[in-house]
Amino acid sequence: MSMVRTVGAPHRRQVLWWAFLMHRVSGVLLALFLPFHFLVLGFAIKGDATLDGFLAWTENPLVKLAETGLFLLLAVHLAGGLRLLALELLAWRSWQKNMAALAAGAALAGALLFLGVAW
Amino acid sequence: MHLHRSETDILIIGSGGAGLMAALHAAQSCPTLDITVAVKGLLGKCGCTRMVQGGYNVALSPGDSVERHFMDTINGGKWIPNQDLAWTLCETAVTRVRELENELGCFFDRNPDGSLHHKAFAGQTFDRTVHKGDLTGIEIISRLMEQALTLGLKALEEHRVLGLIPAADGSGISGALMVDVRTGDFRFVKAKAVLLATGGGPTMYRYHTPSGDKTMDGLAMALRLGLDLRDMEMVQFHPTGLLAGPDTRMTGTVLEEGLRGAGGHLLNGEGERFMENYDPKAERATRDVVSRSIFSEMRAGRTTPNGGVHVSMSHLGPEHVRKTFKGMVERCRDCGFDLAGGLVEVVPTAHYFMGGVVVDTDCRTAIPGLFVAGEDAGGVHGANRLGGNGVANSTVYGGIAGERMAALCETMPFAADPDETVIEAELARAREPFGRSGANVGDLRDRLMDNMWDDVGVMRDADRLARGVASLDALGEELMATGAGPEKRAFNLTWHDWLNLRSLVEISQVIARAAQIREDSRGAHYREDFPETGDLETSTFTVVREVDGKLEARHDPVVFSIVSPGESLIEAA
Amino acid sequence: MNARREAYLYAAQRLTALIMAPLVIGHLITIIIAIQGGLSAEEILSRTSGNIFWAAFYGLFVLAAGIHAALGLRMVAAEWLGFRGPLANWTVAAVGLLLILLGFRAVGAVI
Amino acid sequence: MAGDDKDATLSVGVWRGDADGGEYVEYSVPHRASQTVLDVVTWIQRNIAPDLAYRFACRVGMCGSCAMTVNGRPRWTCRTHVDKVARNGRLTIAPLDNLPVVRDLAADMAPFFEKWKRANGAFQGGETRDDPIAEVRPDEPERKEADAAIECINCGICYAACDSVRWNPDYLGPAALNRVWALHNDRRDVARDDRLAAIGGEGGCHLCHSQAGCTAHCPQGLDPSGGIAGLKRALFRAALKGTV
Ligand SMILES: Cc1cc2nc3c(=O)[nH]c(=O)nc-3n(C[C@H](O)[C@H](O)[C@H](O)COP(=O)(O)OP(=O)(O)OC[C@H]3O[C@@H](n4cnc5c(N)ncnc54)[C@H](O)[C@@H]3O)c2cc1C
Ligand code: HEM
Ligand code: SF4
Ligand code: F3S
Ligand code: FES
Repeated sequence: MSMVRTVGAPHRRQVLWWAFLMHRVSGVLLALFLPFHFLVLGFAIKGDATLDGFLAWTENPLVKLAETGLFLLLAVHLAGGLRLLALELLAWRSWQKNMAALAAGAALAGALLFLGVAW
Repeated sequence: MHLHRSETDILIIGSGGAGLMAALHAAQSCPTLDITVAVKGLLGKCGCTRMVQGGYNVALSPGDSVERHFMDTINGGKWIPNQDLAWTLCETAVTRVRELENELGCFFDRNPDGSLHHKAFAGQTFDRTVHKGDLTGIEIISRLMEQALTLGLKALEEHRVLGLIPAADGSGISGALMVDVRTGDFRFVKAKAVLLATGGGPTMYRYHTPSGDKTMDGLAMALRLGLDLRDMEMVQFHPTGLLAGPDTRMTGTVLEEGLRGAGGHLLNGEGERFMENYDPKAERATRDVVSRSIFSEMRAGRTTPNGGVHVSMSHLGPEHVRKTFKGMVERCRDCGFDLAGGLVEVVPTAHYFMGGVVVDTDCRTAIPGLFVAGEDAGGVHGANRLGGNGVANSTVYGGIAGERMAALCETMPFAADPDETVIEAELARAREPFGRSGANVGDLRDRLMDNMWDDVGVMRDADRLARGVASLDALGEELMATGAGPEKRAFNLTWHDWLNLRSLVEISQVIARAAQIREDSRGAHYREDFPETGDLETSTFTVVREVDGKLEARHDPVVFSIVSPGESLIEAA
Repeated sequence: MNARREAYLYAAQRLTALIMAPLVIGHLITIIIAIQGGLSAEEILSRTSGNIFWAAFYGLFVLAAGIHAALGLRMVAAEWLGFRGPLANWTVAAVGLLLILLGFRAVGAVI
Repeated sequence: MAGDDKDATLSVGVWRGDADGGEYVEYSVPHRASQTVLDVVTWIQRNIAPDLAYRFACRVGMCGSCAMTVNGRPRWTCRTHVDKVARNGRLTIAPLDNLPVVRDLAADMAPFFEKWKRANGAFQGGETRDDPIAEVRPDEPERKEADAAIECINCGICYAACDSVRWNPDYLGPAALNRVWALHNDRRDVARDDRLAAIGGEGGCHLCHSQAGCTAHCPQGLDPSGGIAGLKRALFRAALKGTV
C-alpha cells in the first residue's frame, strides 16, 4: 500500500512551473548565500590583509565556480523576478511563456559572459 | 438492517434547476426552515440543467408578450398541454429570468447596446431565447449552486433516493428512503414536505442525450406510490446525436441544432442528401420531422458504417465552420472527428421527456406534502417541448414549489410518521439483486436500449408496440433473475446500474403502454398506423398509473381553460 | 485587516524587488568590469571609500534585500517546511534583520 | 496505435484504494477507434472490476465530475481521447490530486467547494426580480474580463494542478479565486470590497506564485493565473484606499 498517486508529478512539466521553481530556488539560495557574502566584505573592517587573504582564496577554481554560481543565481532570480513583476503588475498574459524563455536565456547569457570574463 | 433516521422540514430530491431553485425560494420564504437536498451525484454537478446549451425562453424582448410565448407553447405542444401550467410557465419566466440576473448573478449575453440578447429558437414566432453563448446551463446551475452553498442547507451528496415513503396514517407524505452511495448506508429522512425533482430523462434509448445519473428513478417512485403519470408516450428526439459506435459514452450526445440551421447537409450511407425527399424545408425542417426522416433512411438500410447518417459542413468552408461552431468542432475533435472538414456520423437521440407526474400550478400532487417540479412533472409541454422551455420549466416551477412547501411547513407542527411496512418493502427491493450471482447488467441495459429504440422509438405502430411490451416484460423478469453479487453496498456502481435499470424498465413499460393507447400522431409521438393528428377540439392526454402491480392506461380530455383550438390570444390582444 | 496586512507585505516584497532590480543590474555590471584583471582589496576600497553614491547604492540594496528576502523566506517556510504563524514571522524577521545588520557592516567596511 | 485493430489492447494502471492508501492495479482493455479515457474506466467497471468507483454525469465536458489524473496530469476524462494520452498503449489513471480520496478514482470535492464558499464566490446583487435587467455593454473592459473567466465547470483540475494548494492546504486555489475575479469585474455586484477582504488574508490570493499549472490545464481554456494577478493588483489598490 502506498499513498503515492502521481509518480513524478508530470503535471509540473510545463514551462511556467519550471520558471517558478528556478525563481524560488535561486531566491532561497541567494538568501542563504548573501549573509556570507556580506560577512566577507565585512572583513574589510579588520584591515586590508584579511580581505586580500580571503580574496586570494577566491582564486581557487572551486570558489570561482561558486562565485559564478552566485552570479548565475542573481541573474536568474532577477530575470524571473522581472517576468513576475511584468505579469502581475502589468497584466501581461500571452507574453508569459516568452518572458519565461527570455528570463532563462538572459540568465544563461549573463552567466556565460561572467564565466568568460572570469577565466 | 440498520437504518439512519433524521428529520428535516423540507426534503428536496435532485439538485438540478428545479431542486436548487426550490431550496433558494423555500429559504427566502422562511429562513428558519431546515432544508435538506438529497442528490444522486454532487450538488449541482449532475442532471441536465448543467447541459442546457441553447437557452431560456422568456418574453422580455420589446414586442414580445407572455401571450405570444404561451401560444407558441400550446401550438408546439399540439394542444395537449395543461394550459394553466403553460400560462404560469410563460408568465413567471419573466420574473425568474430577472431573478436569475439580478439576484443570483447569472449573466446572459447582451446586444452591443447593453440590452439582453434574444436569439431565435425553432418553433417560435419571436426571438425570445436568452442564453450565455452555447453553454447556458453552466451559467445557470453554477450560480444556483454557489447561492445554495451559502444558504447552509444540508446537502446529502451522492445519496440516491430509493423510494418515497407515505405516512402511516395515510395523511400524506412522510419522507424518503435513500442510500449513501459512498458508504452504502441506508437513511430515512422524514420531512413535512418533499419535492421530487429528479429530472425524468429518457436514457432507456440506444441513443440519448441526458446525463448518466438520470434514470427515471423519480417517476418510478411516483408510479409505485400510485400517482397518475401523464403524456408518458411523449419522448422528444433530437435529430443529430453524435454516433461514434457502441463503445463510447460520446455516442448519443447532442450536436447542436444550429448546424442544420446554418446550412449543414445530411447525407445517407450512399452519400445522398435525402431530406428533400421528406420535407420541402429539407434539413431545416422541425426536429420531429428530421428525426423521422433519418430514422426512415436507417430502416431502409441506407446507413453509414455505424448505422446512422452523415452530417456534412465542409461546403460552408471549414474555417467558417470552425469559427461559428467552435464548441461543437472541439467536442467532435476530442473524440476523433473532423466536423469542420470531414463527415461526422449522426443519429436521432432521445433528448427530453415531456411526460411526468400530474401536478397543479402549485406543483402539488394527489399526495399531500409531495410536490413535483421540473422534468419529472407532466403537462407543461404536452406533445412537444419548445427548445428553451425546459430550463424555464425547471426554474419556474422549482421556485414555486419552494414557496408552497415553505408555506405548508409553517402551518405544520411536525412531519407525519412513516409507514414502516413501505420502508421495509423498499429496503428489500433495493437489496433484491444481492446474493444472486451477477450476469452483466450492462448487457441487459444494451438490450433494453435496443428494444426501446426499435419498438417504442421514433416511429411506432401497434405491432411493434406489442412486441416492445412483450420484450420489456421478458427483460423485467430477466433483470429480477440477475444479481449484483455479494452484498457490498459502498460505492458499488454495479449495484446502482442494476437499480437504474430497474427504474428504466418500469418506466419504459409505462411509455409503451401510453404509446399503445394514443392512436394518433402528435408532436413527438408518431404512429405509422395512425399518421394523422386527431381532432384538436376533442384532444385527450394519456394517463397511466399502477394499480395492484398492474398498469392502467386511460385518456383524459384536455381542458381548454384559456384558449380553444382555432382561437389565439394574440389576435385577441 | 488581515487582508490589508497581506496586501502590504505583498506590495513590500514587490516594491523591494523593483528597487533592487536596477541596483542588481548595476552591481553585476560593476563586478564584470571589476573582475577583469582580478579582484583586489585596494581596487574595491578605492572605488567605494568615502563615496556617498556607493554608500547609498549599497545601503539601499541591503535594506531592500533584507525585507525582500525575509518576506520571500516566509512564503517558502510556510509552503515547504509547513512553518507558519507568529513564530515563523518572528524568525524570518530575525533573518531579515540579521541580513540587514551584516549588510550594513559590510557596507560600512568598504565605504 | 492502430485504432481499428480489434486485437489492440491498452494496458491500464488504475489506482485502487481509499483514504487509508492504495496502489495501482493493472487491467488490459480493448482499444477502440472512438474511445475516451472515461470509456476505458467504464469498460473496466462493467467487465472486470464491478466494484470500481468513479464519477461522471454529462459525458460532454459540462459537469466537471469526471476529472482524474491521467498519466500524471489532471484531465476531464469524458473528453480526452485515448489516443491523445496513451503512450505505447499505456495509461495510468488515478483520482485528482490535492483532494482527499473517497474511493478509487472518486476524489472528495468537499474542500474545493468549501473554499468556493469561503472565498465568497456567490454573487450579491443590489437589485431584485422586480427591477429591470441591468444594461451592460459587452465591450466594457470590466465585462470582458468577467466574461473571459465565467465558463468554469468546477471540475477541480486547476486545483489539482497547483502546487501552492499542495503545499498549503489552506490556500483557496485557482478556481475559487477565478470566480472571485469574475465577480470583481461584475459591476452588478455590491459586495466586491468584502470579497477582496475575504480573499486577501490567510490562504488568500497572495499564496499564488504564478505557477500557471491552472491555466495550462484548465479544460475550458480559462486563465485563473491571470485573474489572480488581477486580484493582487486590486487588493493593493484597495489597501491603499483603505477599503480592505
Ligand atoms: C444536452 C441537453 C441540452 C438541453 N438544452 C436545453 C436548452 O437549450 N433549453 C432548455 O430549455 N432545455 C434544455 N434541455 C433540457 C433541460 O436541461 C432540462 O429539461 C432541465 O434542466 C431539467 O431540470 P430538472 O431540475 O428537472 O432536472 P435535472 O437538472 O436533470 O436534475 C435532476 C437531478 O435529480 C438527481 N437525481 C436523479 N435521480 C435521483 C435519485 N434517485 N436520487 C437523488 N437524486 C436523483 C440528478 O442527479 C440531478 O441532480 C437540455 C437537455 C439536455 C440533455
Ligand atoms: C534582483 C532583484 C530581485 C528581484 C526583481 C526579485 C523579485 C522577486 C519576486 C517578484 C519574488 C516573488 C516570488 C513569488 O512570490 O512567487 C521574489 C521572491 C524571492 N526573492 Fe527575490 N528578487 C530580487 C532579489 C532578491 C535577492 C537579492 C534575494 C536574496 C536575498 C531574493 C530572495 C528571494 C526569496 C527568498 C524569494 C522567495 C521565493 C518564493 O517565494 O518563491 N530576491 N523575488
Ligand atoms: S477554472 Fe478551469 S480547471 Fe479550474 S475548476 Fe474551473 S473549469 Fe476546471
Ligand atoms: S497553478 Fe497555482 S500558483 Fe497560482 S497561477 Fe495557478 S494558482
Ligand atoms: S462527465 Fe461531465 S465533464 Fe466529464
